[in-house]
Amino acid sequence: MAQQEEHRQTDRSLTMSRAMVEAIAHEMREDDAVFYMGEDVADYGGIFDSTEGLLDEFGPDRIMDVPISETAYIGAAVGAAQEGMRPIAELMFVDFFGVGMDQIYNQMAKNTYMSGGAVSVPMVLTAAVGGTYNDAAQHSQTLYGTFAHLPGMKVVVPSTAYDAKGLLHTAIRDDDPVVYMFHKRLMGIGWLPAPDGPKTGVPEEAYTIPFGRADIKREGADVTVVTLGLHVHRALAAADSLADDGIDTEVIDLRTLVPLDIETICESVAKTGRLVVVDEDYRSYGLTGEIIAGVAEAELAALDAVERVALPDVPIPYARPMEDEVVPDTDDITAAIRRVRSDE
Amino acid sequence: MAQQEEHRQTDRSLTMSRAMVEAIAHEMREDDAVFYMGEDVADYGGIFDSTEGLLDEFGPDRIMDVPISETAYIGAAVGAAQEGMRPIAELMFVDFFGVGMDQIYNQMAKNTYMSGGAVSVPMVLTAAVGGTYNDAAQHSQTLYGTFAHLPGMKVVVPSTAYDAKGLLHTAIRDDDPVVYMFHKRLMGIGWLPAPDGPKTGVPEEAYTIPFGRADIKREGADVTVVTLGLHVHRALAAADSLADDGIDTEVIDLRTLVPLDIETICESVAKTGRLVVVDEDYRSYGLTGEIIAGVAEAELAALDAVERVALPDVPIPYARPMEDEVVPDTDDITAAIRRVRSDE
Amino acid sequence: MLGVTELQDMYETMVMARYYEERLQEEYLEGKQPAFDISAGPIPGELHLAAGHEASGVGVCHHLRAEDTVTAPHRPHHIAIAKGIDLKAMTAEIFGRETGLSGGKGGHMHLFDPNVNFACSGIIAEGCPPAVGAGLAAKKRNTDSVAVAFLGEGAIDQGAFLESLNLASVQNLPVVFVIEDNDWAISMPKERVTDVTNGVQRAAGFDLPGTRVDADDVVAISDAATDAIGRARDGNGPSLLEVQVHRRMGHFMGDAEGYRPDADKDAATRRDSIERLETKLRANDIDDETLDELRSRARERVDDAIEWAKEQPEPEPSAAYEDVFSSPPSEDPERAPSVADTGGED
Amino acid sequence: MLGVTELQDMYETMVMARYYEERLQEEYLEGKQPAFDISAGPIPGELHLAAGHEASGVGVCHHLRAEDTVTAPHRPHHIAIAKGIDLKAMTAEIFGRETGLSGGKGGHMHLFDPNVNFACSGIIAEGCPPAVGAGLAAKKRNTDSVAVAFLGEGAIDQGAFLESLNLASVQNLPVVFVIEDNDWAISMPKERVTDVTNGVQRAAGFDLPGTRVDADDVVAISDAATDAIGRARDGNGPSLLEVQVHRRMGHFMGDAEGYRPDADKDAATRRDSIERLETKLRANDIDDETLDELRSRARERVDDAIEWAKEQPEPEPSAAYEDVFSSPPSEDPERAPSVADTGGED
Ligand SMILES: Cc1ncc(C[n+]2csc(CCOP(=O)(O)OP(=O)(O)O)c2C)c(N)n1
Ligand SMILES: Cc1ncc(C[n+]2csc(CCOP(=O)(O)OP(=O)(O)O)c2C)c(N)n1
Ligand SMILES: [Mg+2]
Ligand SMILES: [Mg+2]
Repeated sequence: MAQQEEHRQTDRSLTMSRAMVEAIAHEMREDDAVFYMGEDVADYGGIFDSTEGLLDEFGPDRIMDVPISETAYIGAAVGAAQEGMRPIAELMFVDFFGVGMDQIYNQMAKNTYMSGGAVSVPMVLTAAVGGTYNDAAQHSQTLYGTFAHLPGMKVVVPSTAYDAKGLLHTAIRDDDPVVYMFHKRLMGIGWLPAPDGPKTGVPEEAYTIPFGRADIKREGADVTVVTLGLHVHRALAAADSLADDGIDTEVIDLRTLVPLDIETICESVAKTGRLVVVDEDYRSYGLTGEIIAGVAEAELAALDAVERVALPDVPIPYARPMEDEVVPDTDDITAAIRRVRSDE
Repeated sequence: MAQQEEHRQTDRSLTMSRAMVEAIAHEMREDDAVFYMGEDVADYGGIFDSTEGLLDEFGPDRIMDVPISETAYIGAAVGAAQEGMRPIAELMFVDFFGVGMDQIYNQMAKNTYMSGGAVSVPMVLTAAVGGTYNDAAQHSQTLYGTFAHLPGMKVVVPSTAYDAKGLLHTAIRDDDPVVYMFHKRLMGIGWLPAPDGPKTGVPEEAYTIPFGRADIKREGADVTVVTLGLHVHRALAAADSLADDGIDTEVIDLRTLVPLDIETICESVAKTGRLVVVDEDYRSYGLTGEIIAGVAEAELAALDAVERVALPDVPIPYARPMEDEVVPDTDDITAAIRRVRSDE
Repeated sequence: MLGVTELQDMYETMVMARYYEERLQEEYLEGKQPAFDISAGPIPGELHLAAGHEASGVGVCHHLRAEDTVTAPHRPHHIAIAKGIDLKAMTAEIFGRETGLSGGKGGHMHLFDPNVNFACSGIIAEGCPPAVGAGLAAKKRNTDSVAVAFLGEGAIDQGAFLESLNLASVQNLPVVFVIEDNDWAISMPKERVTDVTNGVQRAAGFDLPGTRVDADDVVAISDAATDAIGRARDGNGPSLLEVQVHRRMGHFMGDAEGYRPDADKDAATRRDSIERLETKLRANDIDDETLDELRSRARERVDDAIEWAKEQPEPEPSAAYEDVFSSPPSEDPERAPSVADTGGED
Repeated sequence: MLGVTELQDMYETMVMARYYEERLQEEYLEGKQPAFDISAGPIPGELHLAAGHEASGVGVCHHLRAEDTVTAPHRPHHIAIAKGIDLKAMTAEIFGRETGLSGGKGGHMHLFDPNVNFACSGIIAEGCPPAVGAGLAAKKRNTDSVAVAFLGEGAIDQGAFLESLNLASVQNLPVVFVIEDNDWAISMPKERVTDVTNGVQRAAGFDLPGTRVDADDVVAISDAATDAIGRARDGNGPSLLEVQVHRRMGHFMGDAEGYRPDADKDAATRRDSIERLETKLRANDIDDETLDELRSRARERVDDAIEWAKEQPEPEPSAAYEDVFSSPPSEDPERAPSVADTGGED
């Protein structure tokens, strides 16, 4: 809460990518053990501006370009982390997970447990996620559910510059492996214009945002919308448009999927009775199911209506009319909110 | 239905592995395009007896041992399938998915869609799944949710020899990529004794079981239990024990996760009002969430109580007391069934 | 040895491939004025153009038949064109239109033309294993088809490529791996990501013959490809071919190449395989008029394809739900639930 | 050159490693009588024993310090022992006991002893990248520690190994890759899965020095390891070492080895690195009494460890919920929901 106050008070606003770079730079200054590995992170500054400007300050040994060998360098991050370094390894697009998944899932995520806590793996795996710019089936996914399903990794998805910085400080300082998924459309990259929402006030000093605390981005009494990443902004737009019709929508930004703040969601549903879960990941066997099931377990009696708005179970198509069709937009959310209210 | 009748009438019973081998042999005799690739599938006959005896009949060109290069040989199966062959590629343990996931997910699953249907990928990826024999975190998972979440693959999980054979015939004949996950504990392998349930009557002739048809393994009026694989048998045992107490449990075996037969589940819940979902995969962001959410969407009013019984969100521990703790057993299911009835 | 007619064919295809990229660049960037917004303009998504790579696609694919399989990476157009892809349908696909090869579902990194057995995909080295699979299919069917996997020099450190070398080798499959070495993997020069001077040095460790063509010369590439493809066709197994090409444009459109020395950019432009071939053709007494004719024919095909593509309708939004499966699970309205017993013998 | 005291040390460790496997085999199989049921008996799960691999673990690890990192594959005991792992805690882990290295969570394929920087894991070649990471950490910290990744000859076709060779090479890291060639990958003889005669042939393609030791001879292995480890320690980069070992038992316990010719099994038993070293020791005037003493000390340690382990308590079932994270998400009872605004500038 206090942090959020501060954020309202600062008069400096940043794009999400600048906020992330600031967190990384701060942690690298404070701690020699922190370094960044990835493809095109040095001279290029990260395809999605994730390391822009860092090479100048920290040099190529700490802002390291690596071969296109995700298995090798992500696994190397695991090994370095186990030796007490604090690597940040970037997977350029989350869609590439399949070439490095064994290291991610069978080592990064499990070594702490398999060692009975004798070993820890303090690393961050960053990955760009999301569609909306016609990059088709191999470059547009979010895969939130895939990563959140597999135990051993904390999973973070910021939606604003303020959250992005605070959550990244927490992630780098965390002693466990953290998967930090940033949405390309939110970064504020020159060639990929961001909506207004993610550019927020950001304090210059370091601050952390605890994992497992959803953020109520908009309070409302009638309907609970649970979402994350880009869709926080689409949900807020839907909420705004419905306010004119007297529908008062609460928008909850999950911020972290593991740990999941199911309590905040349940409290909200206890109040509203109506739940809409909005996700850019595939519909089935993923995030929307988890949220609805979590609420059904804890608040079944309070739950009057439920809807999910998610990417249907199709790979992501290239052409605009089709991509627009499958990626949930504000109208889809608005319609779902109306539907859960339709029995009133 | 007719098939099931037949299965009741046959007087020959087989283990699940024999039933699978019979389906493979039949399809290989009928169609030259079918071949099997995997590690230790030739002389060894498959670590889990999945190809036992096939080398003798079909020789090493069709029962092919391959290097320990899952990416290369699973991707080769994709390429061969696109040329009209019908490969079956075996991933020895599903836990190894991470070394081949890019080929599985970005090619096998997506090429049909990305080509707008110009290309099809008629292959089967078989994989052994499941725990209960202390093989620890890297050799005991089911990962049902991981595979079912990603669109483009049909996902099959048999629980009996009868289903295993019929579903495998369907899988091999299907023009789409099918992930066929067989539970090690059900196979009837000499060194890994199976429970009685999976050994069923199996007709000698070929027969198919359509995908997307759950099977009600036990009819009941009071509680709906939805499950799959090994846990069908544990759920049936729980149902039997509760019958003495007058609790009449319906046990639904999903058989395929994609397509998912949500209708059969919803019809059952409309009758019972009480739902228990039992899964050997990790609890969060997976199968249990999907089933509960699917029912909540369609039958919220009918749903009086819901429980999930699944592997908690921990990697799978090695030592017996801990593995027994996390893998749901009959008592866990019994307790959950009682809990959903507790308000009566 | 190539006859002069073949050289003329190659010239025409190379000009076509080059002009194709130039025209796409124009269309792509025009739609992104004044500010570059990747989601604006007539061509959606990322665009990786292959200007400077022509000699590779043409020199190799010249020796292939329609039944031979080619897999290409994210920078595929020159290879697709050389393989004889349906140019109009490919262009419509790149423009995201309904009559595109994939009905607009795939886009420029996911071009599939089963008529000429061409496919490409966007993950580094991902096409190598399927090419091995195509080679396996050819061997199993006892045809003399071959498969060729193209990849960039940045892809030689990826498991999918390295494992494929071994699998093709141990199974003695008719596969040729072609490394297009343009010195760069996005912003990373090759010496930053590997210690070997050339990718072809990897071949011996997998018991494969390897050849490198150092000059961006379609005739030399064609000669080396004749050997490699011939070997594969004759049942003598896989090989690795590496060819020097040049990246005349940014990695993708919109790439300002801030990381790239001007001298390197200039050099890439100067070493022009098309001019080189032109000189050869002139030495073979091909006159200006003939060259002009070849060029205009090539350009005309490209202009026609682009014009045609731009007139094509966009797909219906609802088409997005089709083609997940070749045989979609049937929605059987009369379906009855299945009820079985389980357990023991019957 | 190794002094005779070192040879005696090595002998003792090799005897210990061999005897350890023999004793585990006994314990494991005894619990699985009369019918072999993998879930019965005092040792849970699969068990891959390394009898016949001793010269590799000992010859290499003899030159390592506690700070040096070792990653081992699914067949790890001989390496762990040679690296100086806590034998009792390792044994308790294998027996699935509370006082095991991982409190019973890991088991025989997942042994972690941070005191001697040892770890192993069950997926083929999976330990290679983390070893590269340990080398990277050493380089960044400017220590002279090295990292060694062990793998089987069946693992040389796996992307994780091949990519690691390149990454270690281009970063010039203090890493040694050790291939233990026992001719078999479960039931697959090496000529079935690769065309190269030996794994070490892969080295040149990654600009790495490679050495193969053809005889299962701990002295020769030790000499080769001295070079490789010394090179790494001196900042001269990674190398690849391949050593011939033998699989004296089945791939895992319960493997009837129906696929394996008797002659091959016999040969593996005859080529005994321990006897070979014994001969050397005798040639160095080590008498029977001393050898006996070394042997009994080794055996005693093993017997003690096994006896101790069997007395250890099993873990509580509830322990299964611990250690998913080093810093578990806190359950803060006073947590208030976070309420923020979003949007534009403030
Ligand atoms: C596995 C994977 N990692 C990273 C990328 C992102 N990426 C796309 S192209 C490229 C560089 C490829 O360089 P090269 O192979 O030399 O081909 P070029 O672009 O030079 O033609 C990278 C890193 C990817 N597509 N797949
Ligand atoms: C990626 C992967 N694929 C397959 C396996 C199954 N597997 C375990 S050990 C083994 C054979 C390993 O052979 P090798 O590397 O030679 O070691 P050895 O057992 O001979 O010591 C296989 C295939 C695995 N653990 N991981
Ligand atoms: Mg390149
Ligand atoms: Mg071996």
